[in-house]
Amino acid sequence: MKGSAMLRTENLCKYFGGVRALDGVNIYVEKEEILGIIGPNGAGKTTLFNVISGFYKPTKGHVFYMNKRIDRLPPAKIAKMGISRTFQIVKPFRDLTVLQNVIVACGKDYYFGISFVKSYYRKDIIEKATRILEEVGLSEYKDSPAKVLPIGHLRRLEIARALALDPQILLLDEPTAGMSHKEAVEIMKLVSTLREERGVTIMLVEHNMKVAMELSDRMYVLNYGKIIAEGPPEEIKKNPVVIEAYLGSGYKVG
Amino acid sequence: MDKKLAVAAIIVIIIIIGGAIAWWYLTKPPAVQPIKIGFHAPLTGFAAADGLSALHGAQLAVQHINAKGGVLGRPLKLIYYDDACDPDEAIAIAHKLIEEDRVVAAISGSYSHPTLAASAIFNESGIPYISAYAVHPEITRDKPYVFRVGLTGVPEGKAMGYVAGLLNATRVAILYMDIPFGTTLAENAKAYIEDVLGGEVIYYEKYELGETDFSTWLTEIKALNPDAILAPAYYSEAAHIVSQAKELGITAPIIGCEGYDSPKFLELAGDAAEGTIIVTDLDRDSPRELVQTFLSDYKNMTGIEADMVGASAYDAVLVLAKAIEAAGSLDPDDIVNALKNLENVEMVTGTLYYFTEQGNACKPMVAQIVREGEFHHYADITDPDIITPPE
Amino acid sequence: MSFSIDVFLQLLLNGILMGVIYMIIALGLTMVYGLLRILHIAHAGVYTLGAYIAFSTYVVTHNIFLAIIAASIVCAILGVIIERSLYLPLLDKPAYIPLIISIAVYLLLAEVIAQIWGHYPIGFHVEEIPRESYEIGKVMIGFHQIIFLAVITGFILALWLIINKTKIGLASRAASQDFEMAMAMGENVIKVIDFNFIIGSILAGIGGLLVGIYYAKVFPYMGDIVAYKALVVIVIGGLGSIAGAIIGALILGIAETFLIATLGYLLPREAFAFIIMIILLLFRPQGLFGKVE
Amino acid sequence: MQIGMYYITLLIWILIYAIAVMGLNITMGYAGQVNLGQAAFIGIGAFTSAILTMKFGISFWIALPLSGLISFIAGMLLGAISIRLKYDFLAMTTIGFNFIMVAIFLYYPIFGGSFGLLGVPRPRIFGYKLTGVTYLALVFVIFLICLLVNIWIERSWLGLAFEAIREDEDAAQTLGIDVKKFKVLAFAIGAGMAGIAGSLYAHFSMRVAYSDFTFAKSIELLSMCILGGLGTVYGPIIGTALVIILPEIFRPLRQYRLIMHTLILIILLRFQPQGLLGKGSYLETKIKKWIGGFQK
Repeated sequence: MKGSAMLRTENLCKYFGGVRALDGVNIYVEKEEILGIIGPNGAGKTTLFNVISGFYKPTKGHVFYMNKRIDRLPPAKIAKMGISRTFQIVKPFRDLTVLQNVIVACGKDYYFGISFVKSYYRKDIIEKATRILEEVGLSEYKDSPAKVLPIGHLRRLEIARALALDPQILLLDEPTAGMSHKEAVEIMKLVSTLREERGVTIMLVEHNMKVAMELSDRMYVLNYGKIIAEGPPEEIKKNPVVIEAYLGSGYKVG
Repeated sequence: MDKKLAVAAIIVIIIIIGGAIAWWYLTKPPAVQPIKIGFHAPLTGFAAADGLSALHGAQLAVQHINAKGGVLGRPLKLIYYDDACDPDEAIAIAHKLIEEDRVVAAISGSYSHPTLAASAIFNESGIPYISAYAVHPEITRDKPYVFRVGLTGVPEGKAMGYVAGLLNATRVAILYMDIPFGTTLAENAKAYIEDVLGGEVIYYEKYELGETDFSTWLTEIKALNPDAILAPAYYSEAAHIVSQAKELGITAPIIGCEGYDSPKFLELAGDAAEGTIIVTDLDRDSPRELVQTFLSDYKNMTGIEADMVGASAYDAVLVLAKAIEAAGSLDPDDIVNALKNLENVEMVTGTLYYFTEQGNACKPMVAQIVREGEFHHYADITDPDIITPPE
Repeated sequence: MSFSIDVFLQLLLNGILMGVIYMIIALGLTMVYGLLRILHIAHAGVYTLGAYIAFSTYVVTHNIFLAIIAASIVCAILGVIIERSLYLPLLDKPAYIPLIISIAVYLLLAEVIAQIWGHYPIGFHVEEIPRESYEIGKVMIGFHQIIFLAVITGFILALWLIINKTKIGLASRAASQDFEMAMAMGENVIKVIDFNFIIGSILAGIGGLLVGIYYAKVFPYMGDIVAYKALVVIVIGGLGSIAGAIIGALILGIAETFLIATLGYLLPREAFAFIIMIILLLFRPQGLFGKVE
Repeated sequence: MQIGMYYITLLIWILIYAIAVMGLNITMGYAGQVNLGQAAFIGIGAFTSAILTMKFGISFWIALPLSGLISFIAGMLLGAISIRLKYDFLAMTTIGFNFIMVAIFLYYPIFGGSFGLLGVPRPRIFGYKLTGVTYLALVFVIFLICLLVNIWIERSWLGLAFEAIREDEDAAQTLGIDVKKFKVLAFAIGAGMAGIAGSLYAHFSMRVAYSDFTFAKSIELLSMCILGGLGTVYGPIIGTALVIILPEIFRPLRQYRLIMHTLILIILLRFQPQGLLGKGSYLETKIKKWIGGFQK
């Protein structure tokens, strides 16, 4: 089964000085799955995403994507291969328009080699970007600079940019952080539609247990850089080790 | 109000004003057009001190000449610009002086870089151009319209070696500024000491223009214990060299060059300047009236003591005026011919014997020594083998 | 070239003195950088003005202590004016904007000084500090150099005490650790910034005075010599680290001296300093004492 | 009436510097990479062209693109060194690069020492020497080519990648942009334009010396760029023209030229940090309104 996984990690370790942010992590994700990764603050969730997306080189261990090793590749290559991500703290291109933000992500085939000399201002590209903006519900803002958008919209923009890469796997890093309940529900709806309509595999790091439980098909629980539990949400909810870990850090499960 | 009346009134007013202007214009005594002389010097930036000194020297010369009735019966007028010691500025100024101000001739009160840049333009345009004190040999080379009243590096370097000979120094240290001025002086002083005097140069090292701390070099020199130290420098570096040498307990005499020839050197170095001997062309003890008038008038005009730079700019104007007078016309080629034929012109910085083929002044030098905070006559340097600029 | 032990010691002393001169500016720069993350090149202008104010006060009063006080007051005020009017309003702008403003302010100050006092260097001789030298072993040290070292050492001690023992010093340290958090605290952080500028500017002013006396001259462009070199020092030391600035300055001063003594004059001092800096940055992009983010 | 050489000279200077400033604008304005050493690249181009034509007798028409190429490569090197450096360390490294290059120009005899190389030949076309108006025409054509390159970059994926990197490097990487490659390219293209400007500079002033390419010149280039507005196509050109023309107008007040120059820069940056024509500046808003008024 693991052999057929879209993406898997093998004994993945990342140390910062003496701190073991990831310590022997083995996970996998299957096609069209929504995989939740939860854990208390500082458990290593974002570090895991940073290693998978190429921002950090692992201290030990490997990452395989469709059975190809990708843990030494630069982020741009990994993105081009079909793994795209969003950030916990949104990183919009503030002075570019919303449409341009998405167009940047449409250029993955042009940035390699020297085809970057071509004009980006083309009908098909603009149509594609506009379509994606419609998909995430931002089309009315497409000509305003990104910096004027409220935080909820910026998260949608991040997802729109990630989608423009036509990803196989989408890594969402706390897509509902800092949002009201209503906004969070809308984002959740968006995420499930994405899987259904695009057939994209989703890995989701969430702090908000409720969101994660509701969306995920299967979950991993990380604590102190180690996987302490795996299974469908209902099981995780009842797992005493998980409850212990969350109680220890003052969080409630579910 | 009646429109026609208004129009008539306006016409009348215009006629009256126009008539008044025409009347004034026609009855005005014909003004004597002054002879325009161009001038550029660094009036801002790091070289501004020398630039202003040169400007004041040139202005004083114009004043003196005009007080005596001008040249060819017409007053001189100095048109000056700031080149900020930037060659590109100098090029722009050269064009401006030639094409907009239409000067008869021009004078550089600037350093070698801007002077060199501008000299090409003046030569191309056929306008006589005199460099007051810039030393670079290329300024005048193969440029028939360009002249220089100041010293050039080769004679000055030899003269420094000659002064070492006067002190019976056989083991000499040379510490020089790494610009063509310093390098030329150092090379020629070295050659003179080794070839003519049969002495030995035991230390030969360079430093960058603008250096303020010479303790490293001087520590090494002290360990070698030379008979004399030859240090081609500008006054600012020179002041540091003599005071830091004294602080390190160095007793060997220091021999300097015209770059030291500034009241600023004495002020900055203070007591440490005592006994320093320099090669220059301005003899403050000279009994000649021209020199003494210049020194006192310069001080009255600016409030500070004159230096070699101011004196050279003064001389450049003086020589130019003499040449125009001799030419009897403002034609550039006549002026150049007159310049070429000048002989034994009394200048503040010694007698100009003649201009060489390449437009360099052949004139005597003088060694001065610092005693009680003032430059005083030490020795004359008139040996033709030393003072004749090489061609 | 090999030297005798006497020459070695003399060179070492020269190098240390050179380093201390860089240190004077670098300390103020690093204090400002630690808080505002601005490369405060205008600091060299404050230093120059300090030297001139001290010089003029001394010429009028013939009292070196009055000169120190006058220079300190004027520099402190100037420092705070620059901070309040130019740096604070631009904190949210890209960092090159305050940097270029800072360079422009330095050029402006130097030019204004040149217009007021003239472009000429002016001799600065102080009666209380005779230019005598003492021979210790075979090493020569000037009276002015002893004074210079003593005052600077005193200053560094005082700085250490202020930063580690006073309330505002501790607040300043805390603020430089986490500036964004400190900004959230509001009014107080402005006081801390003022405080850093006042201390740093006084240090610059007195530094100008000391270097003026040390080389017996003041001139409008005296900041050039130290401005960019001090930047190199704080980069080598790791931006914002006071200990780094002190050590970086000494390393640079001594390294320069011995390089000139052994290999001769290969490159201008600035270029040499920058080469050291770039090589260091290739291996440690955060400087010697900088923290890894 | 014949236009005096003085005005032609002024125009030529403006166009030559505008090319270098446009390059700086690509590195700094578009890609957001601070470069405080642009003058060094002009120097590299100028010396390359001077040495090629004077010492190897190569034609100006070959030396000109080669100067651009050599500067381009030097820019790649600086870009590669700077890749790991964060903001202020990057700024300092580019300052250092400028100081080091100036020292090299000064200390290696091939560059002619402190007086540099004299007598750089004027370019010839079919035996006709280009001076004055004809040189102006040459500079203008090359300026236009660079302007077109600039406009094209702004509309291409390259320019978009630059802007993305300027706004947020991390986000740019996750969207498939190889940040290292584009940063190096941003330095290289900026440097290449400076190199072309350097070649034109050398063959116009007929001399090259280290002192023309100091850090102070880099600051001047930067103020031209910022004055007009970083990251805009026409801002840097206007900025260059203003910085060159204003001191000429104030020539009688030369004593205070530097004071005025720095004061203008300080006041402008303090109140209009985006430059005269930058996004959201007073003038840009007015012009937009004005154009908008016409469209209505």
